[in-house]
Amino acid sequence: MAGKLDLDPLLVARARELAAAAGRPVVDLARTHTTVSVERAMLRLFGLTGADPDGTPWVNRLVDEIVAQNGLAGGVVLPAMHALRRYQPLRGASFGEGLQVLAQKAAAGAVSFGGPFRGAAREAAVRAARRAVSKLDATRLTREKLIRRYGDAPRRPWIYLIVATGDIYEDIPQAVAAARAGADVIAVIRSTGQSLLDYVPEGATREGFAGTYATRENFRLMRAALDGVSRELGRYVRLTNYASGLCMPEMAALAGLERLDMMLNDSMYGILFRDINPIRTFVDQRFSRQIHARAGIIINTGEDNYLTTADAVADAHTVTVSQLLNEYFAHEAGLADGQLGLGHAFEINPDLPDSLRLETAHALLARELFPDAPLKWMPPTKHMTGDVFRGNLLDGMFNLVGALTGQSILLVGMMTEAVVTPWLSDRDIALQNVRYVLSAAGDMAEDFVPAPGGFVQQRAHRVLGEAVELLERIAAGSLLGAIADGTFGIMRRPPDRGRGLDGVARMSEDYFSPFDGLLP
Amino acid sequence: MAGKLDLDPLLVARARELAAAAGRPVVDLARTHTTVSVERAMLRLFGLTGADPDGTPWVNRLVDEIVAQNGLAGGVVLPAMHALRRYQPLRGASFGEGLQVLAQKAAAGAVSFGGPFRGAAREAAVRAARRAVSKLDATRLTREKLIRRYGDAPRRPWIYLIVATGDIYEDIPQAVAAARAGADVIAVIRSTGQSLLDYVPEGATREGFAGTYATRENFRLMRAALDGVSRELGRYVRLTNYASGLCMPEMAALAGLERLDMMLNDSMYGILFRDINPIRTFVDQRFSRQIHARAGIIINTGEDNYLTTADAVADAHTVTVSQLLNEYFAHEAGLADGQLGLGHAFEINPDLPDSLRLETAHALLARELFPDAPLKWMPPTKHMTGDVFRGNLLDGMFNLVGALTGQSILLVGMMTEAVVTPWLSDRDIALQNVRYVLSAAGDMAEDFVPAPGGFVQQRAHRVLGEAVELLERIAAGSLLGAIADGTFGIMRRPPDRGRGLDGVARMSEDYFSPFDGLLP
Amino acid sequence: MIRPYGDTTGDGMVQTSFTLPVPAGRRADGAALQLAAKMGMEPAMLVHSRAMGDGHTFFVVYGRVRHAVDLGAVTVAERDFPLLTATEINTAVKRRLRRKLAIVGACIGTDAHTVGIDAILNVKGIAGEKGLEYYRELTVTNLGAQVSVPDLVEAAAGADAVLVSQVVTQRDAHLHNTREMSAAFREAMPAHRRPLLIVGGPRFDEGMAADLGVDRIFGRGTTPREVASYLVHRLAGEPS
Amino acid sequence: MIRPYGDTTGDGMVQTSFTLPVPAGRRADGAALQLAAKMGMEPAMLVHSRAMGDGHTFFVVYGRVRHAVDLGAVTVAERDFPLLTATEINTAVKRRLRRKLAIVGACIGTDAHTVGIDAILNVKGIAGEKGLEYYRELTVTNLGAQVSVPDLVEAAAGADAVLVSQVVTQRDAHLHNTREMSAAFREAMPAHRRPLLIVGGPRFDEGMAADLGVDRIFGRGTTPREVASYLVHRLAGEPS
Ligand code: B12
Ligand code: B12
Ligand SMILES: Cc1ncc(COP(=O)(O)O)c(C=O)c1O
Ligand SMILES: Cc1ncc(COP(=O)(O)O)c(C=O)c1O
Repeated sequence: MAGKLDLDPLLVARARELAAAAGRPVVDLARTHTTVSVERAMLRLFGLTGADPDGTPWVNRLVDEIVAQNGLAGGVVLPAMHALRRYQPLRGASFGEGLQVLAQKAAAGAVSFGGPFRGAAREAAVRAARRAVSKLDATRLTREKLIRRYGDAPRRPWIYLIVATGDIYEDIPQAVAAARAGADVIAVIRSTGQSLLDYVPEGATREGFAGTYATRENFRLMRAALDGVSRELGRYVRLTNYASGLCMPEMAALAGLERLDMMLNDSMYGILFRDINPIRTFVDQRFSRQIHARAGIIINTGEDNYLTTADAVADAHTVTVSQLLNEYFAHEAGLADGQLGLGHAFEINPDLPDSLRLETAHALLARELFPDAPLKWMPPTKHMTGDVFRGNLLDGMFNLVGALTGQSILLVGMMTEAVVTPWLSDRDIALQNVRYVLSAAGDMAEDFVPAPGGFVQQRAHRVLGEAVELLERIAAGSLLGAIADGTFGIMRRPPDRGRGLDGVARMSEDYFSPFDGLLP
Repeated sequence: MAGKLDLDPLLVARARELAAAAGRPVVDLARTHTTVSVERAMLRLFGLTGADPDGTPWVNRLVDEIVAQNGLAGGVVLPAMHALRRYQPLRGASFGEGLQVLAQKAAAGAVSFGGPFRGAAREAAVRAARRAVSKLDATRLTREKLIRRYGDAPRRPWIYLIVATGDIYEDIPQAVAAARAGADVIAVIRSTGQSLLDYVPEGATREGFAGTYATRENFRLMRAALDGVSRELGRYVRLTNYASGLCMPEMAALAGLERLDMMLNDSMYGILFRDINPIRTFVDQRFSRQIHARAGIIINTGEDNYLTTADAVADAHTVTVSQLLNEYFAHEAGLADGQLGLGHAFEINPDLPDSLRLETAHALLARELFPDAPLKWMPPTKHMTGDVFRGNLLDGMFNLVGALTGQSILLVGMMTEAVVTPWLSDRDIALQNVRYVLSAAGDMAEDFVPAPGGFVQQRAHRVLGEAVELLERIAAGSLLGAIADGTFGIMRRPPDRGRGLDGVARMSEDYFSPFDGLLP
Repeated sequence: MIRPYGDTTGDGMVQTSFTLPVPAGRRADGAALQLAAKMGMEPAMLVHSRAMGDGHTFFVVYGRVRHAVDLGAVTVAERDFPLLTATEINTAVKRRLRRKLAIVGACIGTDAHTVGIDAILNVKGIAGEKGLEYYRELTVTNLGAQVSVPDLVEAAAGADAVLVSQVVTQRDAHLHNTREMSAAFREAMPAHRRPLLIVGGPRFDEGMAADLGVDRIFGRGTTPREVASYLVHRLAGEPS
Repeated sequence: MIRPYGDTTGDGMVQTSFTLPVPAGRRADGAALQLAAKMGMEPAMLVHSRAMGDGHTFFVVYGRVRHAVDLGAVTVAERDFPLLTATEINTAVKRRLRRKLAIVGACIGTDAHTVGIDAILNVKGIAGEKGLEYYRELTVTNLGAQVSVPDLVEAAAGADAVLVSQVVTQRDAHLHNTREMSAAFREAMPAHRRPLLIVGGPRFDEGMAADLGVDRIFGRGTTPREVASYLVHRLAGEPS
């Protein structure tokens, strides 16, 4: 694959250096701050489950109480472990059940979380973290075993399909049907509002707009159903959800425990498209990625989204910049190249002359910049219209560019993109489209050889050049400043605004995370 | 363009030699035979128009009477000219009107066509033929002038659209709409039964199945409408019909007189798909092509049709063989390379792996074998189904292959191919498809470079190799024998069977054609 | 009773598209919604409208249709005869008829689409099944394309069954030709000597046999074995 | 009265596609034809049916629909106000209102699709037209996405007009949110102090304004100038 664009390796190296320079201050921020969701994620990893009768999860009740008493800066783990020793539950109860009893008592105002916290609490926390990490490891090993047992997706790109009925019990049969029809990855879309909830709902859910809630139980139900169909098909079908929004780290934890295989997890999506506070996001993001790294989960980044608000040609380089930043943050959090489902999309206005060549140039640039990453190639959405006949055609050209440029994960486009969340038949028509194009094109990438110095190479060089320039400006200033200025997706998001800032704290001197050293 | 396939020039030369060897006996046959339609075509060129009250054209009445009296072997021109001198019409009447009076009298049994035919008849014939040829020349010059005045199609491929309502007065507004929407060429489809009629109907017609009749008046009406829209659009819109069926030479004559710009005119289509006698066809074909040559009309050959009855992969080489034969016959009849709209089609079963690469190999083979011919690239029909969404996608891939391989005339595919003759909206959707793909792909042919020795080159070499082998067998035997054996389109058509054989005669010693030496 | 399914059971969602002979604009959109309402779509979402020239507009409409399908009332041209194997077919003809079955096939009128009838008749067959010529006990005469009705009636004298194909449907050509053909047979011979009349083609409604005066209609996707089984069923009775 | 147009005036031809929750087969095909008949298609040609899993079948049907459209009875949300230029708009506000018009915009509920409302409000605009911010005499506050109704009501105190966008329509989210919003305004302030309520989004039926309790609905393809002209029409009277 490499080399079709004749990219300058020095420029590529320079781009990576600049991305690191731009990202480093943000990593420092993340290393020195914690959030309510990071703390809740730890308790979830410790095994604390369930919710109060109003549906507020016990992790929220417990963290809220500790924060009310102690503030957030010291973290919740030591106070919780310290208190736990005093509120032991019944014999034979699990550690998680113990935590739940603690949370219940705390919620009733019956627990005081004062310190000092001695070595015993610290040791208990580290033991609990070790157990948590081995649960993540076990899940990862189960995945690897099942892939060996059932077999893996037969080819690249993996075929990635969405279900979005708003009811887990409609989603499940549709996901199973999609798998039977050839999907390698099922993404369960969650309700429009979930990312702004500062808690993870509990239990199986049958409501939501344009998707139902991401809950641990829904994860479990769907994964079990996909295990069933994987066995039937002799091919391990992957499951995806979102580690995004105000509960990003908790989502990652639940995904790691319930064997989700990929998670949408972008470093800036929540900031730009959900107006979540930038610092909250970067802190949450780092911990969520550490969990993904350990759990062997592939992340999917969200550069496609920029092209729905910004222009896919004029701002193509912002995609490249964001990919490089996502790569830097991911590596820093311990993710391997094979886990970097960096995103990009076929969003150029189809009325633009040469759009197909521009798309191939962009897609190939991503491919050659990140040769070992399982790139996620996303279909046209912005320029889809109610003309569904045209829609199916655009999706076909998208599939073709995916084949010509060796993409890894193909998010299947739907002809009804501009109309409704996908119908059963839309998915079937879309899959037929993918199957036809991939099979018909075969190894046509072999015949796709951009002319040296020609249109495609020139375009790729130009985008890379613009990306380096932009990175230079960002590194000279700051990433937070660039985000505030509307660099990405034309959304202006200053660091002191946005949702969830009140759930962030600078770590105090005595802050303690039992996962330090355990997670990458 | 040339050279992407690295074809062996010696093998290509050999293929042409073999095609000539296979075709030569058939040309000899054509040179030594005449048909009722060839004779009628001459009279039409002389200006004989109109029909009797039952709708039988006067050319038929006159030719039938002469043949009844004299037989066909001597031709009808001398007897007619001879008789004409005796049955002069009113002063001031045109030559054509004189012929019409003659025909009327002959039909009434009032004319004896006995000879001997003296020099005067011969001279009158040659003068009439000269006038005829200058009419063809004038029409050709008008076309050239109008193209200069209005401008030509802005790009290759020309966009070729069909109208087929079965009513000339519905066809006209649809054709005009299609032109406005971007069509460069309008083909008016004729009724299913017309090719088996041994006469050309008269006047404007509003009937027919899946098309209305090809008549001189319909030609005129449509050409006038297209001239109007050409002026409006500043782009000369071409008109196409069929020189095919039992009246092939007459159709060519009418096309030459009414300024049609292209004609479907294949050397074997009528034999294979209408069960017209092979000898009748080859004789008619030669004269029709001589007229096309002079009139500056581009012929469109029908190799696409073979792939609807035979397999597009297994029998791909029969397309190449037929193209070489069509080229030989065309050159022999005086057509220039720029008039050879050799046909081929995107008819590979889309379920076949690599179908797109196979299609590109085939399309590129035609392109490189006939670099100066305005190749006509035809859309999927056989594997189209009632799934119109899939249909629009297949048509898109067809358009793309057309762009990648530099085709010259693009017959626009319709998503409803398997359902109905095109609706207004089908044409609009199809044109949007073409416009999108051609514009989006731009100069992508530049990036399409079959790997040396790779799949595409290998496939093209193999098809050419098989074509040469088949030509060797045909040249060793005979073309008529090969046709009888079902070589083309799996249709077996022996030379002594099929319609229209009774209208063929071997020329007698005293056969005289006034067009000898005038037409190429 | 069932309803169309978009993405949830019972949601009743359908898609439709059509052209109206009105210039594009708000009035055209309103006209499209009126038509959708008459088709039973409510609410209807007009998701696409596009001018085609000055006088026509094309629309795509999505929406919930109020109709439900009564599965009990579905009229199906169910196969009312057993599907036999080639051996069973040959044996049945041989045992019960004691002579070969004579079959004449053609594409009539000006229709020249022979691929369909050839798929049924020629040895090559279709969909992995051999055509009727392959059956030892059937004698097949395939007259080919564009056969006129009088020629067909003449050629069919003495045949057990006549198989006619019609692919072109514009202006109901297939229906006209079929009616003309069945009338000609009724005219030419008494009912008891008339061969079994079978027509086929991709756009026939299989329920129209009586209306067209034929014994049976076969639609898209027909396979030779179905036809052979039907012939046995009608001409050689059921195997006991 | 006009009819759909396939390839001939009056032919009434339409295309439709849908899924039925029945296993593929002849019965499913019959069910599809029954539905097509209920939609008024006759004759209907079932041109495609395809199994999707064990329990569902997808169909494409073409055919003549018996309905005609009565153009006289078409209900059009015609623009009942004049379309003004930017200068006319500014002048009208200045002359007749003698103060700037205050406009508050938001995407309410959990809907985060701001591109549509931004196209109307931001200077950048859409389709070559500048957004409302560009108008000198309009003061625009764009609250952005996912604004709760109480927050909107608070922010809208004193505004002349509230512009709300709703793009997500699944389970009628847009209708619920709009009703909630208009109810909250009715609750919070007396009718004469209530700002003009305008909603927009690509899937609204523009005829539903009264039903949803708002003053006006703008659908797909709306341009800023239309909205500004409407505001002038309603808030600053017609120019004399
Ligand atoms: C191949 C083809 C041709 C070939 C035919 C070659 C040949 N020797 O048959 C050629 C290129 C010559 C041709 C020409 C024309 N064609 Co054509 N052609 C087609 C095409 C692409 C495929 C048809 C086919 O072969 N199907 C495959 C066979 C196996 O399927 P089938 O016919 O449905 O048969 C099955 C069943 O229906 C059934 N069956 C059929 N007959 C019978 C009979 C019996 C007794 C039984 C039991 C069963 C049975 O069993 C078969 C096996 O399952 C279709 C488009 C399409 N994709 O359908 C257009 C199509 C049929 N053609 C069409 C037209 C209009 C023409 C022309 C008339 C155009 C013109 N004016 O020039 C010409 C002239 C032909 C004429 N005089 O009839 C139209 C018909 C429109 C309509 N609905 O009226 C179509 C639909 C294309 C279009 N959308 O315009 N065509
Ligand atoms: C861009 C986009 C996004 C972007 C939004 C970025 C942003 N900041 O706005 C991103 C990527 C973030 C996104 C996310 C999601 N999206 Co989205 N998205 C789209 C997309 C591709 C284009 C929408 C758009 O920008 N159109 C362009 C604008 C200019 O058009 P418009 O909105 O119609 O606005 C015009 C008119 O309607 C009118 N108008 C609109 N509002 C107003 C208001 C007033 C007052 C007035 C006067 C006029 C007016 O004027 C505008 C200019 O003409 C559509 C698909 C499509 N092609 O339509 C899906 C789509 C809208 N999204 C959809 C969904 C489901 C989502 C998600 C909920 C998926 C999920 N569960 O994760 C998420 C979450 C978003 C959320 N919480 O709401 C669905 C909605 C399905 C439905 N009908 O219910 C769609 C249709 C895609 C699909 N088929 O699934 N999306
Ligand atoms: C990277 C990323 N994260 C998250 C989401 C989903 O949004 P939410 O977090 O609002 O559920 C998307 C939507 O496509 C996305 O691209
Ligand atoms: C080369 C050629 N000639 C003629 C025809 C038309 O047939 P007919 O002569 O029956 O009108 C076709 C049909 O596509 C064709 O391809």
